[in-house]
Formats: sequence, C-alpha cells, structure tokens
Amino acid sequence: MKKPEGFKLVDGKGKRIDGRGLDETRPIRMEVGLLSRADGSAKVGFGNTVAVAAVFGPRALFPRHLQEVEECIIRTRYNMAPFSTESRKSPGTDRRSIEISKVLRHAIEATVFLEEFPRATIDVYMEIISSDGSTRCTALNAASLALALAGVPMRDLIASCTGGKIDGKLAIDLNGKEDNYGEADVAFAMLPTKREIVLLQMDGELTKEEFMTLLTKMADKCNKIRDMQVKTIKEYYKKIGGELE
Amino acid sequence: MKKPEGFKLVDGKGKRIDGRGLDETRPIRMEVGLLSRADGSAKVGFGNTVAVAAVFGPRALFPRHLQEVEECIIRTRYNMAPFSTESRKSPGTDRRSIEISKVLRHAIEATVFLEEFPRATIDVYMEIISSDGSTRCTALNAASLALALAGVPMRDLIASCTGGKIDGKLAIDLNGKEDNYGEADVAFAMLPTKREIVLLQMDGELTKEEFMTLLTKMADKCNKIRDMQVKTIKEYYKKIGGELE
Amino acid sequence: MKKPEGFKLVDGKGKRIDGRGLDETRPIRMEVGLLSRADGSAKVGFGNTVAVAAVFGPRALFPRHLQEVEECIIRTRYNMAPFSTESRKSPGTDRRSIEISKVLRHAIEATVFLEEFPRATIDVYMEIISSDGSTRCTALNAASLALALAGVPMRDLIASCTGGKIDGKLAIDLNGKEDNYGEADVAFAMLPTKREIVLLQMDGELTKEEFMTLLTKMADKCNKIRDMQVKTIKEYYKKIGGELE
Amino acid sequence: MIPMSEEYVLKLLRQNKRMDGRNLLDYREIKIETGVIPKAEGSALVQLGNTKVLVGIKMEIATPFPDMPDEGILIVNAEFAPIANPEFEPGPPGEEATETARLVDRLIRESKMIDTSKLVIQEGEKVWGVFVDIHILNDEGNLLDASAIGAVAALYNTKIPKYENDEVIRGEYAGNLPVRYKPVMITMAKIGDKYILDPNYLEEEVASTKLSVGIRDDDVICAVQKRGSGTIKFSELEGLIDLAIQKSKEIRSLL
Amino acid sequence: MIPMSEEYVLKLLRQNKRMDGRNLLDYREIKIETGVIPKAEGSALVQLGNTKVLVGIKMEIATPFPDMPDEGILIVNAEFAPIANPEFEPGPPGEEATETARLVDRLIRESKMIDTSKLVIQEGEKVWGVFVDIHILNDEGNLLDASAIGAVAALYNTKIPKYENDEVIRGEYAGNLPVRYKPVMITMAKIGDKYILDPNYLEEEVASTKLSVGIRDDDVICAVQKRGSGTIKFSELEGLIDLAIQKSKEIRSLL
Amino acid sequence: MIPMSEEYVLKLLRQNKRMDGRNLLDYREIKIETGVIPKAEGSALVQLGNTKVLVGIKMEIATPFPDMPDEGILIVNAEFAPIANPEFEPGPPGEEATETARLVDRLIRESKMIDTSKLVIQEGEKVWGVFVDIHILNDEGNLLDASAIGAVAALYNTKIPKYENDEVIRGEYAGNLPVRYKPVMITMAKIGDKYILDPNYLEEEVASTKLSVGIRDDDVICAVQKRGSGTIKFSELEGLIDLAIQKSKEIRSLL
Repeated sequence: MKKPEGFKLVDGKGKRIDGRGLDETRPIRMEVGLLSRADGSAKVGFGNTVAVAAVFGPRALFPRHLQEVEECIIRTRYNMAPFSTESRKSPGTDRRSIEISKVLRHAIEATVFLEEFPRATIDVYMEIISSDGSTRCTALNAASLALALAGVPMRDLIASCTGGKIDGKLAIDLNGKEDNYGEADVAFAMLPTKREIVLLQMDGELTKEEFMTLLTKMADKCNKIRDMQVKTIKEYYKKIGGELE
Repeated sequence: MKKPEGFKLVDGKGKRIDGRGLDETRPIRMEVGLLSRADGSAKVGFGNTVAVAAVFGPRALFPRHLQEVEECIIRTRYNMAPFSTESRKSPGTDRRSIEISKVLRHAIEATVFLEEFPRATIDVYMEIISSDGSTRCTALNAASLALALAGVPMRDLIASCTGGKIDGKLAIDLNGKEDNYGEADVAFAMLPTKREIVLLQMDGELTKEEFMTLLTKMADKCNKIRDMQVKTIKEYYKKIGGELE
Repeated sequence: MKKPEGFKLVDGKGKRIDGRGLDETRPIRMEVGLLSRADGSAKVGFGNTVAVAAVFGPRALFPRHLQEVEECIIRTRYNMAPFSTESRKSPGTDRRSIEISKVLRHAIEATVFLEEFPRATIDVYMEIISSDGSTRCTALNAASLALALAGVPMRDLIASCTGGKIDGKLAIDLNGKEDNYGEADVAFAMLPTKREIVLLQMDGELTKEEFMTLLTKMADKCNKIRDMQVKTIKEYYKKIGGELE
Repeated sequence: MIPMSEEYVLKLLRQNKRMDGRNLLDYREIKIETGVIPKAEGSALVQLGNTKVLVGIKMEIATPFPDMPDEGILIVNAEFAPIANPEFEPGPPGEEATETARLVDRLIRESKMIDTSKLVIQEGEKVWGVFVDIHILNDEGNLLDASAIGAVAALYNTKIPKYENDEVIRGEYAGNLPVRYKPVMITMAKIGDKYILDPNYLEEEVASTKLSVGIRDDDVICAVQKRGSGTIKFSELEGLIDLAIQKSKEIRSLL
Repeated sequence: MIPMSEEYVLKLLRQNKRMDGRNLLDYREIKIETGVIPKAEGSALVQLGNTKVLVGIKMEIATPFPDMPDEGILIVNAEFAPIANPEFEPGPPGEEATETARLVDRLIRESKMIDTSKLVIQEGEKVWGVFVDIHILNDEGNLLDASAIGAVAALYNTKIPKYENDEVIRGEYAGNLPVRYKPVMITMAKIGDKYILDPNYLEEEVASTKLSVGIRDDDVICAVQKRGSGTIKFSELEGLIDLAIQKSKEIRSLL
Repeated sequence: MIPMSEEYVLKLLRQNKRMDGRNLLDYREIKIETGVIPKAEGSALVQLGNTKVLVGIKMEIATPFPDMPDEGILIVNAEFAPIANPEFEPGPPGEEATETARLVDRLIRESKMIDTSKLVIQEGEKVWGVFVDIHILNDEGNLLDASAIGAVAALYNTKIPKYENDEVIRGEYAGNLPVRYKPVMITMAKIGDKYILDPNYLEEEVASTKLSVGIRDDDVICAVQKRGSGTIKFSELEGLIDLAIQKSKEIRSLL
C-alpha cells in the first residue's frame, strides 16, 4: 500500500504514531482458560490486535489413514473474523490464511514433543477478532499459552513478535499502519530458553546488517514476552487453586 | 419485497387475487408412483406450485462411520429447479435450501419409526419444478406420500400447508405474491391423527391471538389434506391391484 | 466464433493460412521419457500445440471402495495451462475439461488390458502447455506414448488427429483459427492395426459423404502417426540402451 | 416380475430380442407434452418409455460475448437430480450430466436451430440469453436422446417476454423464439457385436460403447460423440451414420 | 467435578431440577459488553453462563436490491468457529450455523428493528449495507438466543461512518444506526414431556425438540421455528407462546 | 541403480557427501530456456538438474486496486500439476503450491523488480495485469528456487502487447516489460546439523527445516521464510544469510 504523501510513521523525536518508542511494544494483555469447551485456551492482545486460541487434544484422529504411526499430527487454523478489519473481510480461507496456517503449524511442530502421542492429533485454532498488525505473532503467542494450558508437553514456550523498518528506522511490534506503509516487516518466533527460531518470515528491503540488528532486538523482546507468558500461567493456576480450595 | 402502491391482495368482498376465499386452498393435485426408479414417489400441486418427491431406502449407508447403531438416518434434499421461478435460479444449494432441507428432515425424523432400520438410511429428495409460494409445504406433502408408497413405517401421514396475514386478514395457503407482499407467513405441518406439530416456521408480524387463530385454521386444513392423501394412496393401490389382476 | 469478413482459411491454390495443403498435418514432434518422476512420459507437438503426458501406475488404489475387483481403473486429467491460450485461462477444471477428460479416459480404457491389474489404478495426466487447436488429439498421442513407456500392456498404440471443413474444403489437423472459423471439426483416434475407433467427436455441419471422406483421410493419417510413435519409442530405447552400456 | 440381470439382457440379444419386447432398432413409446411449467418461458416433459425428462427454458437479459456482439447467448445445463436414479448423488453436476449438457448444447448450437441474430436488444450491450435447463426426473436409460427431444420441443414452445423500460415483463410476450430446425440426437448402443437403438438403463449397463449422432432436418450431421469405454470398428461407421439419419426422420416427425 | 451424563440430566429433570441448580424456566446469568471490537462499527460480547458469542457489525457501501431501491441492505452471517466446540469443524458454514444466521436475520428483518429507509445514500445506486457477523467463541448451549441478544446489542452500539467524496472514512461517524426495537429470541427445549428455557449444551443433546420464538417490544411475534426431530403437541402451543412473550420482557430489560 | 533411501542420504552427509556427487553448497546444473511458449507474452523453462519448471507470463487488461490507482498489478499462481510427482493430486492448489506462489510473489513485489508505475493505461481505470503462472513439470526437489529463477527469466523475456481501440492485439508488441532487478531465491536445507544448498527431493524428505532467502542485485534482502517443522539456531542465522547473499550472485549471473 502506498504511504500518503507527507505521512510520517516516526516523528523528529523518534516517537511512533501511537506514541511509542522504536523498541517498545504496544500494551500486551494475556488471559488464559477463558473457553470452557477447549482443552486449553488463551486470549492475547498487542494494542488493538487481539487473538483467541483454543487447543483440542491430544485426541484420536479419524479417518485412520490420516494418522501417523510414530507421532501425533498438528492441525492449525488461522482465521480472521469478518469484523476484525477496516473493510469487512469475506469469511473463509484465502491464500494468505493458508500460508499463515502452514507456517504457524510448523512453528508448533518444532515445539511440541510429537512422539509422545502417536496416532493422535492436536488441533490448534486461532481466531483474530481484532486486527491492527502483527496478527500471526499475536496468534502464536496465544497458541503457545493455550498449548501450555492443555498440558501439551513442549520444549519451551513459543514467544513471538514482529519487527520492521519504518521511515528508515528499525522498530519492534508493527501496528497496521506501520505494516502497510513501512519498508520492511519481519514475523519472528523463538523458543527463548533454547534460542531456536521456529517462525521467520520477512518482506521488504533490508540490508544484512539491518536484518541482523533487528533480529537481535526481536529476540530480546521475545525473552520478555516469555516472562509474561510464564507469569500469566502461574497466576491462572494460583487463582484456580484458590478457587478449588 | 415491497408491495406496489395500490396493489390489493384481498378485495372488498374478501376475495384473493386468484379468486379464492381466505380459508380456501388453491386446487390441490396429488399423484403417486410416477417414478419407476424410486422406492416411493409422488407429485403434489397446490395451484401453480408443483413438487416431486422420491424416496430411496431404507438402504445400507456407506461409509460406515456415518451409520447410527440404533436407528436409521434420514437424508433430505429440497431443491428448486432453475426454471421454477420468475427469474432463473442458479443451480446449486444456497442458504435457504440448506435451512429448508434441515427443517424438512426434522419433520420426517419426527414421523418415521427410525429404530426399525438401524444402520440404514432413508433418502428423501424433493424437487420444486414450479414455484408459486408454499413450496416447502407442497414438498413435504409429496414426501409424505412418497414415504408411504415406499412402505416406510410412519406414526401418521404428514399433512402440511401455509398460512399468513395478507392485507390485514388471515389466510390459508399463500401463493407467491401473497408470500412476498403479505404481512406474515407460516409454514406448518402436523401428524393430523396425533395433533402433533412436526414443522413450524413463521416470519412477519402477528399478535399471539392472530397466530393461534391462524394455526387453528391451518390444523383444520391439514386434516382435509390428510384425507386427500389417504384417498390418493388407496386409489393408487386399487389401480395397481386392478392392473396386476 | 464469427469469422472476420473477408478472412480466408484456404487460398485460391488450396493452401491454408500456415502454408499447408489440405491433407497435411503441421510439423509433428515427439519426445519420450522427459519426466523422471513419472513411470512413463511424453511430449508431443503439432505445430504450436504442445501437450505433455505422464503416466503413474499401475499402482494400488485407495480408498479401497474405489477399487474394481476384476480390473484396473483409469483416471485421466486433461488440463490447459493458464498461459497456453490467447487470453489467460483461469486455472481449474471447467465443463469442457471435464468432458474431454472423460472421452480421453474412455479411449484409454478401450486400449489398455485392464483385466491384468485388478484393484489397481493407472493415472494418465495430460497438460496442454501451448494451445493452437487439436489439443485433445495431441494430448492423446502423448498419453499413448507415455503408456507405452510405462510398460502398460495395450491392444495397440493410440493414434489421433483432428480434421474438419474449412472454407468448404475438407482438411486434416486443424489449427486454432481453423477450429474457430471453420464449418466443422472432428476429433478422432483409433488403434491403427485394429482399425478400431476409440475417440470420435464432431461439431459443425457435414453431410454424410463429407463425414465419411474426412474420416477416411484421418484414418490414413493416423497410420502415419502410429509409425512416428513406434519410431520415437525405438529411438528412445536405443539411446537409453546406448547410455546404459 | 421376472428378475432382470445383465446376463438376461445378453442372452435375449443373442436371439435378437430385448427384455421389453422391442426390436433392436425400435425406440420406446415417445410422449411429449409442452407448456408444462407455468413460470418457464418454454417447457417440455418428454417420456421415452419410463424415462422422464423435464426441460424448462428461461429467457434472461444477458451481455453478449465480446467476439459475438450481435448474437444472443445460449446456456445449456443438466441436473441429474437424485430423484431420478438411486445412484445419482446430490451435488454439482458430474461427468455424465456435464457430457449430456454439452452434447445438447452442441446439437442446438451447431445445427443453428435458433436464429440468435434475432435475440439482440442492443448490439454489444444487451441480448437475450436462452437458458435451457434439463432436469432428469426418472432414469430408465437413454437420457441423452430424451434430453435432446425435450430441449428442442421446449425451444419450439418458447416465447420471448416483453422488455420495456429496461425491465422484463414476465407473463407478457413479444413473440416466439426464432427457431428454424428440429435437430435430433440418435444414440446407438453396442452390446457384444450388435447395435441397438434407444437402450434402456439395463442395456446401457451392458453396452460397451454408444455412438450418438445429431442430425438436422436436411440430413446434415451436426454433432457426433462416441461414448463409453469400448471401440467402434471403422468398417461399421458408415452403416451407423445411415441408421441415425434414417431414424432421425421418425423422431423428428413427433416434434 | 461430578461426571455429567445424559442420564443424569434426565434424572434431575424428573425432579424438576437442573444440573446447574436453575429452575426450569430460568436463564443463566447474562452479561453484555458492547464496543469490544475496535475495527467494527458496532460490537457486543454476550455471555450466557459460559456460552460466549461475539457479534461485530461492519457498515459497507452496497448496491440496493433492484426491488428495494430505497432501502439499505442487511446481511447476517454466523461462523461456528472450531474454537467453540470440539465437534465443530473448520470450513464453510454447516446446517446449524446457516439456521442460526437465518433466524437472527429474520428476527431483525421481520421485526423492522432497523429503519433501512434511512440507509440510502443514492436511491437505486448506493446504500449502506449492515453486515452482522456472529462469531461463536464458546458453545455451552443455546447459541441462538445468545446470538440474537448479541446482534441486537451490537446494532444498538453501531455508528454509521462518515461518507465523503465516494469514500468511507473509518473512525469518523455521521451518527447512530437508526434502530427502533429490541426483538428477543426465546428458545424452549422439550425434554421428555417438560419444557425448559435456555438449555445448556448437555440439555440440548437430550432435548427432542426446541421451539424458538422471536418477540418484539410490543409483544408481536416476528419469527418462530421448531427445531430438532421431535414434535410439539398442538395443545401445548399457546402456553409456549405465552411463556416466550413473558420471558422476552425480562431479557429485553437487559438490552 | 543403487536404491536410494533416507538412511543413505544421511549416511553420505555424515561424510559431507551427497548422492549425486555434489558438494554441500553446490547447485545442480541450471539450464534456462526462454520464449518457449508461443501464446505467452513471456516464458521460461528452467531445469535444475532434473527438476523442470515452466513459467508463462500473460499480460491482461485489469482494474487497478483502489489504493494503488497508478500501478499495474501482479498475480502469481503456482500449479503443482500431478504430472510432476506421484504424490501430487489433481485439484485446487494445496499448501505447498500456495506457499510457493506467495514466496515468488513477494520476491518479485518486494524487490520492486517490475516498474509497475509504467503499466498504467488510464489511471484508476485500466492497467496492465502481469500474470505469472508457474507450472511444475517434474519435481526432483527445490521447486521454490527453480520457480523463482523461472519467474524472473520469464519476466525478462516478456513483451507488452499492443493495445489499440480498447483491444489487446496479441502477437504485436509495444515494448518490453519494464524490469530492473534480478532477485534470486536461495534455499538452504538443514539435515541433522548440516546445511546444504539446492536439496533434491530425497534430501528435502530428510531435511527438518529449510530457510529460503530472496536477495536483490544490490545484496538487499527482500524475502525470507523458514519452512518446515524444525528449528534454526539463532546463532546460525548470520552465516546463513551470508551464504545466501554470496550464492545469489552466482545464480544471478546465469539470468
């Protein structure tokens, strides 16, 4: 999308259109256990972007010919609600959601101990209910929490955020306008304690130096996101424990 | 649809646009056994609305995972032929036909002794070949006859008709214009000897008193429709018996 | 399609728009074994029409309920690449490709000894990568070669060509313009040594005499096409043999 | 009733007999009723023995094809409704329905039976579209010939609605559809080494091949299709065409 | 937790009790939050006990229907997202979602709750389209009533964007959506010979039939649907309608 | 021939060898032929060893996107035709084809290789649409890199047809497509703890992860995608990017 003339993503003082600094994320909210029918669920917000994730399983997979003999399969769906976007999005999958569902599935496959549940499936569904940039990373953070709540054994939590280049500057956690009008954007997720990358997608124009500088900033931010995830889960179990007593 | 200005559905003498009184149905025609490949078939006309129904089964259901262990399943399809309507209807299912197929299936499930045919299916297909209002009720009357011809055990025959409010008056068996320009319409079916309702859908604006008055008239009419169904079946077997001798 | 006024398909000397005589085909090119993943493959060109065919099988067919107990089944796909036509063709099947896939399947079923591979499938996929008339016949010639390369036992090779009536004259191997602007076109294939017809489709206007005269010319041409097929296969094995030594 | 089986069909044919008593080259009784669908601009119900096919014609305003700005358009569609045969499934048209629709389309189009140049309302912008919808009610075999008879009968029964102030006025008519030929489709089925006409559905099951030939009033051939997975001997072809031409006259006389 | 089973639901009902302690005619606690979706022109999150339904309204420029040139259009869509229930499958809307969307559509349309005549920008050319998207988040039963509450609440929360120079200016508003009624859908479920209100999902599994009745502020009935494969006795009908009318006032007071 | 198995691939790699004799960072032989499709405005057949990919470009008149009224449009589509691999099924594009199309799209779009501002015929109304159709003929691995090479080569081979009196005149040309860069996609596959370039299809089966990096002539990175269900160590990343940049120069020199 073409940036309107004169429109600035970063002002003279290095502040972004929503008042943030370049290395700041928007306010992050995390909530878990909100959906009673799911085995695990979570809602994550990065500013005006909100994703809800639900995990079902491990459960038996039918028809049988889809089963894997030595491990469980992961099925994912990333979906945007029609009212989540500026103009209404027609319901249904499109090429973008097919691709995103695929890369998110691979991120989860790289994280879960698949071999513990041969012949089973774990279904991870992610709904974007409000969209303002960074939707896939928000969804993946929610999926990570929902998997943890469902008790699925994982190598680590998945922490995810976006980054990019806007008005020539490197920035973390792009909002919708920054994504549309910026020069580059990167979607990234890693297993923070392992320092292993499970999601990496980039679009735009970056030199190698910019790319590596940006990735280093994003990896740092993912460490903090993981801390929030851990805190969210602990508080949930504390609360539940309290209620059960 | 908006009623053209000055257009009257009921004249000063209580006559409707096709000359009927408020409590009269259009001429009803019933024919059974017309399709040699079906296990049971019927054609029913209410004025210019004509439906053909065919029943296949009880027959084995495949793939097996669709079978019900303790009863037979009913599958229905309500479909309008492209040439049945004013402007050509594109072939294929739409949301309206999905909904109608569902409520008609439920009406049939409420009528057939499902437990007599575990693991089987009974397929009831209904084609509207000419459409002038009340298509689903006409289709259901045809389905009832076709089920009887197929020898499917039922708690009673299903008798069905529509009613509604047109130009402020309650009327039976709406035609297409009355359906479009009227204030309310009701689709109704019952098992007359049991006085049990198997189909009930209403749209529009009715007070409770109007609704109950109308329903009572419709139930009366369904008794008469059942009589016609019985007569049609008897005459068919008489004729067949005569031919076989 | 309407012929532009004054446009001539055949000139005063009986020459066609690409310089050919009425009984001449365009230059024919045949190549086999070009696709390493297929069990048999071939590429055939008639002038600017080019088809690639690949054969997979005989191979086991799943799910089982599709299997035939006493013979193998043939599955075919005829598909035009989006860039093969004047204006881009939207990807995906349409009614034309469904019909053509069906008649080509029947041609192959009439040729292969199906009973030798009960419960199996042989899949024959044909891609039109450049289209200038006679695409289905070109595809079928390629399929015939690919089947032979795959070692599928056949009653004979299938030889195929088109013919038609253009500017009032009977002609062999119609190109795109001749197909569009001519008075009739015929798609034809036979097993030359058996003189049995396996494909026959005709559109347009022909008297019986014209039809029979044209068919006789086409049958002659198919004999020659079969000779080319045999030569192509022999040369391939000679070359392969040479390489293996 | 005597149980009918494929064996039985074959056994009878060896004696040049058919299960319903017909001679090899007989059609079943043909009944044609027209004007049977109130909302359609033209319609016909065809019965070929117990095979029943309903054809309805709708006339709709359409945009002409860019390369045919001065001609109306023709769309033929076939629905093999599941009421017609226990093996038909609900859903989008399959291979058989598609082939039937395309063959009837070619018969009508290539025979030039409709004078589409008279269907233009505004050149390049607005023309009449003729929508031929074939609806199979009961499949006792030879759906193609029955569908073709139904389509031609329905087109002969079709009126063009009035069109005023950019609006189609249904129920009022400006005239008949401009039709000029009665093309007929004749299907011959090969069972063993014999050919029969108008196969019923059990005969179709047994037949290895069918040859369908479309013939115009002036004996011109306008559509041919070999159907099914058998072969036809080249030497048989001329006789089959002769047979189709001859039989087409008989069928046409009923239209 | 005590294991819940269908047997258990039935046993309790025989004693006029329900698994969550409610009386037969009680709704679960209803919570309504509006304005919850930043990008939507209107939205509501409804909780009916643990059932959670999110409804978002988008206002888009649309072409009016030819027979309604001077009215805005209404589109209702329901997504039974697979996050809501382990039995929901990803993919196009199934029967349940379609029925829910159509019933909410009828409730809104037939009650005339939106004054669509005020949604015309240019007669016959350009009107506002009101897109009501129902998104099920968690299915603990009675999705229809929850969806209807959500749709009405979201429509009351909806603003019309500014429209200048043929462009919708999102985030700036010209006024509220013209709404005038609060229709309510009441679903009664029949289990054995008893009727209960607001069935949870285990009760829905056991119920043979549901009757859903849509009631407007003036007690006018504007939509009725019998759902499920049981029957309703004719003699029961009047009492059920009375019950729905009475209960609708209680629900409406929350909107 | 020696039977090839996944075990064999792994065993060789432990000795830094590959089944076809290549070094770990070698590409297979690359052959590029352009202008191979008569009806296409541009085309290329790329062979990467035995992997064969055909790319055709069609130029069509299109409407620009409302937010880009002064730019032509680009559509990239990939067909994983069933002729290419016994595991490909006929039908609409699956996940792999969709990902390939979208990555090639991003490589072309984000690198700004086409000057789309020169494809406007009438601002806001009519522009050239560049349709890039990738057709896989034979899949012996690394379809993405081959597709990208094919797309760039075909775009460099593309001519814009003449456009006169609202009509595209096929076969006559107004000039070349305005292209200015040769972006290259480099795919590195991780097998065990080793990375190899240009994996063949058996190596792809064994690889846990692939990293594909798109590089422009000026070494700018314009597209990156981690593919597959393994992980990449953060510490490995810089070396992989360096490798991709270095290798891209070698591939670009062939274009």
